[in-house]
Amino acid sequence: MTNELTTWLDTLLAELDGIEVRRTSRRRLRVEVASDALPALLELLRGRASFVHLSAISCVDWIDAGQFELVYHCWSYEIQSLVSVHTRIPREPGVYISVYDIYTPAAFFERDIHEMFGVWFEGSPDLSRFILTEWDGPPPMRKDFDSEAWVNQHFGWQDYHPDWLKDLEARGGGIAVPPNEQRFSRRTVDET
Amino acid sequence: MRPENYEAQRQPPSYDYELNIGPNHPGIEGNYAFKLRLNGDRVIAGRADAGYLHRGFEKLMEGRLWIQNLAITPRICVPDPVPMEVSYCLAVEDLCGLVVPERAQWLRVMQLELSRIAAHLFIFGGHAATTGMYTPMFWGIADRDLILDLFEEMTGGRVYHIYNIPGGVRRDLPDGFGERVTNTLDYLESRLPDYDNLLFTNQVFVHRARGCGPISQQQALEWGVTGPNLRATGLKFDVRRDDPYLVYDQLEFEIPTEAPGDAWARALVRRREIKESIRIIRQVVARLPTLAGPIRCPIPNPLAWNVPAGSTYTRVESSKGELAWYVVSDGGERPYRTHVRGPSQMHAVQVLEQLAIGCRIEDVAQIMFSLDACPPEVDR
Amino acid sequence: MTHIDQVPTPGAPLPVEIGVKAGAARTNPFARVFDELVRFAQSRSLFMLHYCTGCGAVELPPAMTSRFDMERLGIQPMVSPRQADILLITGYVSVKTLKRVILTYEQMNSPKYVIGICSCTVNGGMYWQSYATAKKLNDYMPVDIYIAGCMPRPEAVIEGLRGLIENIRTGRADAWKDYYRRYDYYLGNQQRLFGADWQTSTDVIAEARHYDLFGPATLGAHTALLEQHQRPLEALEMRIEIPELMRRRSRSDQDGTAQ
Amino acid sequence: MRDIDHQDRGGLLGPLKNLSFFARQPITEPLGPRPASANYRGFHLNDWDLCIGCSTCQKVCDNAAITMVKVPGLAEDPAKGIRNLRPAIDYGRCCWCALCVDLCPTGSIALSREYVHTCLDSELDSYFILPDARGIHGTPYPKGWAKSTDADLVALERQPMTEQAAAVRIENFAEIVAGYDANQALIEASRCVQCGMCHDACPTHMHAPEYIRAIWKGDLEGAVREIYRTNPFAHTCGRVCTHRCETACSVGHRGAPIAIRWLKRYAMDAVDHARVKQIAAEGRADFISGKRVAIVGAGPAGLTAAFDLVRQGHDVTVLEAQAQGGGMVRYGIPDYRMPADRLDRDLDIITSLGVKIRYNTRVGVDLTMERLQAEYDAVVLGVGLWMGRSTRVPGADQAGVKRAVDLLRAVAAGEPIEVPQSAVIIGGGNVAMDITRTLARLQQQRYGEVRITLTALEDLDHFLADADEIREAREEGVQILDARGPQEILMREGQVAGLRTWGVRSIFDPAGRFAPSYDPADEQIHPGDLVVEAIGQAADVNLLGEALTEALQWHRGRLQVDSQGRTNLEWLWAAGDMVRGPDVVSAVADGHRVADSIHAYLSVQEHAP
Amino acid sequence: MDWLSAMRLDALAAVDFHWLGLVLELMLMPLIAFVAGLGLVLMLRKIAARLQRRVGPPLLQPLWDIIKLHAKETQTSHGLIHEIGIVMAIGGYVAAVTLLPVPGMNGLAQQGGLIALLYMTMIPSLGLALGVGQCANPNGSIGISRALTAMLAYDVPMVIVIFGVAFHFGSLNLVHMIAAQQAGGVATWGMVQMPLLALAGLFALQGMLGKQPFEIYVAPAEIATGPMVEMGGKFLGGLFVMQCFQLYTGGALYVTLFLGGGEHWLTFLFKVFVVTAIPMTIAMVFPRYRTEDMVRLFWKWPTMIGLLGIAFVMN
Repeated sequence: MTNELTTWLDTLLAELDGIEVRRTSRRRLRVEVASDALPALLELLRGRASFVHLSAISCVDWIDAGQFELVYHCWSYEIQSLVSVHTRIPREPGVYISVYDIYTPAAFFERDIHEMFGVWFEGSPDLSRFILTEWDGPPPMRKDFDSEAWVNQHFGWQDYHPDWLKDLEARGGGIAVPPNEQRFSRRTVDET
Repeated sequence: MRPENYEAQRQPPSYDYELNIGPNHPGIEGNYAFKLRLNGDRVIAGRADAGYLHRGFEKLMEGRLWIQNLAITPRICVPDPVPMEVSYCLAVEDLCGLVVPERAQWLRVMQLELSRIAAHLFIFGGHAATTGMYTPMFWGIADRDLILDLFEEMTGGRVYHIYNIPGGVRRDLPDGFGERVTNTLDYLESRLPDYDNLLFTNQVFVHRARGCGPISQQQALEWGVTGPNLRATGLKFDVRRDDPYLVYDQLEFEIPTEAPGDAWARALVRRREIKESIRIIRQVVARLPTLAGPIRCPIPNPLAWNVPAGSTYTRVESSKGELAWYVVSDGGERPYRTHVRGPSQMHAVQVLEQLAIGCRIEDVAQIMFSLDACPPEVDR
Repeated sequence: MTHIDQVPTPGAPLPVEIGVKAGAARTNPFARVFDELVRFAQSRSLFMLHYCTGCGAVELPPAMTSRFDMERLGIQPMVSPRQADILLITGYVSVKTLKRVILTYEQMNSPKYVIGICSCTVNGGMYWQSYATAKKLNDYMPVDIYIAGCMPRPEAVIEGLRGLIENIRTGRADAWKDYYRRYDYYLGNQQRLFGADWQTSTDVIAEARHYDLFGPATLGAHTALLEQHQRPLEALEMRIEIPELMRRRSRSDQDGTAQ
Repeated sequence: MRDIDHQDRGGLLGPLKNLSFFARQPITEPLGPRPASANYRGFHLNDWDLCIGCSTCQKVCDNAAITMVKVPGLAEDPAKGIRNLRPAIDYGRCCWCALCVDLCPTGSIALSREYVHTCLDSELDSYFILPDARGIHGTPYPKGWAKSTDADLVALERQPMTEQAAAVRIENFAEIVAGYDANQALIEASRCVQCGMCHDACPTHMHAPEYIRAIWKGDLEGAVREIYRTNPFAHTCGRVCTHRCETACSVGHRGAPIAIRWLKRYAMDAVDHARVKQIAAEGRADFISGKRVAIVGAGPAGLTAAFDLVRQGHDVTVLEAQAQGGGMVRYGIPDYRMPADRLDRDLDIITSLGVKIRYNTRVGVDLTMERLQAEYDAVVLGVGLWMGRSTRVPGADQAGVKRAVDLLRAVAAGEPIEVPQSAVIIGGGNVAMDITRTLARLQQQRYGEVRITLTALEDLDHFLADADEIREAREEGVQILDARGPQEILMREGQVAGLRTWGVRSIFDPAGRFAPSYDPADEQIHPGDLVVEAIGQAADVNLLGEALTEALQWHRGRLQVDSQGRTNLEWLWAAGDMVRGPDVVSAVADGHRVADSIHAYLSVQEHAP
Repeated sequence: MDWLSAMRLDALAAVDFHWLGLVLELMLMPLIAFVAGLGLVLMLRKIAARLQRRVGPPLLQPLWDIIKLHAKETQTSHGLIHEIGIVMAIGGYVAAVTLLPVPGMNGLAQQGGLIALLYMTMIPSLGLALGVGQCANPNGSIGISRALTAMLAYDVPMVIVIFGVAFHFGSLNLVHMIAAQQAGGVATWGMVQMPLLALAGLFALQGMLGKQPFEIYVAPAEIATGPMVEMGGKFLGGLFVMQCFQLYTGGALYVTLFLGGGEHWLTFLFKVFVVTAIPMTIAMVFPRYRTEDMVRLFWKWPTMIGLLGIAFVMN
């Protein structure tokens, strides 16, 4: 059944430009497609290949390339296969077409991506604030938003000074390496 | 900036009015809000309002090492944390090409199914409580606690186990654990008739639940409904069987379905899933002694672990539905991007909004609980 | 949140002044016995607000239900802030939640107690890098007791509550007075996070005057800012876009009937 | 459990069956905490005796909850890799994931089964704890989650190094170890937990964590850059360093330490030589100071000082008595450990920066110290230890008794030597091993068999030589006899015929002085055509001349210098083995120290009116 | 008999005594009702605890709750009507309990009668409606509208039951009813004489006490405990006191109508506790109906049973 799918997708190549299909495992198919051909492809997937379930839309901010990658994960209950359709759109101005008229669940994901990445989806039913209703900073999931800097600007930290520490300080000891100096939980400067 | 304040409100005269359910409301599952426009008792429109539990997980994970993220993943869905852990580990294993030892896979299955039972017991109680019956909640949570005891022994933590690690699990079972699991399962099975008496054959409860928040199969597919809610509409689909992971293809279990897709059908599906999970765990307990060997494949030092560049989409079946991680690596020591797709992102928002329309105010809470919507999955 | 520059940085917490009128010992022996009785009743009857602010809330149902039965200690959940005595902050509070928490706290009737559970309420916990969560709970409201853990087990929660009960009985749990006496400090921190025009529906200053809880630090630069931005209470704006929802509904109905 | 159909209406009597619960006991647990499970992740415990303050827990903590606190009074020993730092944990951050436990190199951190801690707002300091073995409240609780082999995330196994087999390597002088390939190096580098114990232990404080990290990231040039921050003898130290870093390595407390030396070797070999030259030249001063420095001896110490001084813009001339540079590295270490071409690369890099080396120039013979003093602004003595010590047992002055250094130098210089059919070596240090194995190779090449006996005063557990050396020597067919004290060189027909030894009772007297006592009953004869003494070396200070020798201060036969390597004469410094004893990396460190001191001196001179 | 007639001679003294007794009754009966009510609340919570397999609250828990609530140092009032509403709520029940004949104290009951009592039991709901309306909390408003709907629903069977009972005894005076029932032992109890009416009365009692399946107006999961949502401090304390009286009133009324009242305090309280235990237990094993279901149910089964009962009674 899955072989049929690939051959069927191969025939799609004739119809749509810029499609690249790669099977990554038995039930996973990766499709790269130009951004203008994506709605048509999804229409075909849903309408003619029984991919009725839009599992998710993921957005990746490739800041160095100046692009957003949108990934549409579609599942077919009949073929039992997941097609991940990858497409890239320019980071500026970050506008794309909604697929809400093809997949209803897209409304949530598009709203979420709009909120977190600032991508505008033309034709999405509702792109109003949802999770970050009381946030007026930049879209936080963008790579150029520095969460930690924001936190340090807005919050203070506990200033512990327990007795044992006072005692150690009296004896010439005390804090030697604060946690921020050596940690692996943030991209360090040398990597960027 | 001014938050809601009913005290000062003077609504214009109208038969319609608006009502906030949540975030501080016992009829809402977790810290979540659902705004209703009502005419009398009837809901004209409902609007989900999330973000009270937003922590920016996906952002946080981009800043932490692959292994450091283990501690954070289970927090995404509190009542059923294990599928989060496992699916994240599956994603990392997929990217790295790690082969998980078989024993670890079976241990994971045991943990997943125990967690499923715990989550279902939890939601039973919640569902019953929304209809005004608190006894099942007290029972369910107390019985769930026995599973947490097992977790505590197995993983060292009651709720957040952090038991999985890419490549396997972190601890082998303590001695005699299989026997204790069997004892607990026996006890739970002996309790199920009590639940039937109290809840599932309770005429008033059946009356309340039947016909409440119905979803047709067509609608379910349209709205992206998954998990027990989808099975309650008659579609026999389970990621465990149809997109198998771990060793689910070696296990025998039924996939319970009900056709009508209402709250009652959803409750019944969960009820039977408990039974199936018990069956699966019994198979695992029987199988584990025959599986010697390591519980983790060798993995690099966590402080120096680059995951090969690529992306993967791993799905598991959580107690609430289809749970998936989209993980992208740029070849670095931290994920470039993680995206979690929780089943509740559909259930608690679109589906709930749709089902609320036209229902009675009495049923809103029941619909939400019967969908087993988990707000932290929405907020992340 | 854009107005941080306008908000003066709150100063260091002032020491709570001792010997304030309301807390002074009464000389009448009957009154003393009465006070003892009241304190005892207060310690033995605690209504806990049913508000799950964070993930620690998942250990509360076990603590409340049959296995660990909080009701043994006279603690039971209550659904409305008006009825509640205890505000349990179960873990992280997102900024959005924190606003509701503060509103809730101000709506509760004194004496009221705040319990900070989990790491997140103390120093940010594991979400310390997150832009979305508040880090130190005691910046925004006085906290009576903390329970360590991530998350604390039900037994630990119950131990913490027993500690609180003991503190109430001995008259040590009066952090709520601090909110009135140092309102300026707490308001300042709130303004720093929510913006200079932050205000709540409760007139804390008037309450402080009315209940004789006015302290030297009740008023300050931040309350001045509050008055400056004071505007009349306005009706809630909910913005439920019914046409859109109805459109979606009708669409799905069509699909349903088409089948 | 019977099935329930969706159409079942249920009943009203079923629920009433639960009235039977009136007769059943509650399941409520008694008030008070239950004991937690054996694996429980409760509050932290830290065994301070095991903890070495490596701060790995701090690095793996995802919540930045761990602060390293200096605790005065605790043991601190960089050479053993122990710091007096201990982790303090912020329970306002901790999430009890126990990654700190799993990655702790020593296994000192564990989590207890204690889980109750509450406090008032005013006592919030109690959330910041310094865990020790007693737990957070001082009440004893058993360990919960602790180090286990299942969960251990520290990679304890070292990447195996490919070596020539004993039968093969005995036939040649090619380097024994093959070096890591890229994959091995990557894996080995990934084991590092970046604690920096190696940095502290290294005499020259090499930035090992940084270059290991760079190797792991595939940034080999970055690794070379990090190496050249502190060590111009990179090829040399990548091969024959005494790797004190590995002794201190925190991973080595329970497993095999990171192969820091081999990683350095890998990085140096993997980067193109021309590129290394460019990297080494980075940061070189773009001006000429006009100061001249003379360095006597082109060994590691002298050339390191030369390297530093040249980079700082000074004019440096090195005077070397031998035909080639490298000092003891070239003439003391056999090729199978330190191939000459790699040493040539090191020298090439140093000379490429502008260091002038005048070979075959023996100070004291070809020119005098006084002249150097007159011509240069500063002079460094780095003449090394070239005079082998003698056991002074009867017969030790015979022609058939040789000093190891002399033999090694002769072999390295390519001078023909007479290969004995059988030989006895006295000494248990690395030099003894070198000469032993060199002779073994020569014997194998000449006679096809190895007949060498090595005797040493120390027992095997206290040998000064590396364990690897002993093992490899044995594999190559050398007989190693420990705890033997040489008594007499046996002669037959005017030729050396062997060595007579007694068993050693003890080496030091109760006061700790060197005073070996022997057991005459335990006498052995070791036949051999050649006896080689390898019991230590001394510096040849004849070059100084009498006047200078008089002017200088001496301490127990060694030239006395201050902490900067400066003698009591302001223009004269001394560095290297003659000051520190034989060790390449110490010599390098010494070279840096001296260079710094000289640079400071010259700068002051310049600014003086 | 002699001394009785002798006492009648001194009419003035008798009147004085009678008045004093009434005043004493007026003060004592609410107190007793309150104490018994505390016990009933405790029983309610203990029954819940037992069925939920846990220990439950300590003995004096209801008292501590009430003291604590009244000792709140800040109180949020929503205006005069709000306060009056609470006073009405408690006052209605206080008045009602004084009209209930209890062993040894039936002077006021003699004067009042069943209709007055029923009237008094309506007042709390109306008072609450007033007070809650003032709070302007939609949850409270929904709750109180539900409470009034519920009252409409359960009042139909209740009125039928009361009508039937009154018809049976031929009197609206509760003292007479008790006397009639106690005349022939258990056989003359209302429950035995009019089993159908007693059954319908049990339904009505369940509704009147607002217990599941008829708990629509509290409904925490739907409307956040409805009328109580804005009540805190002494207002909630007032409601807690009201609950004590409510439980006692419901139980005592049922005991009076169907279980022959109390021969003496021991049996009386025993009967009250047993009777109130029934709705409390049922409440723990059933969920709540929707409003319309509840109305439908009340107007159907208890009403029909009641009517049937009346038919039997009238025969």
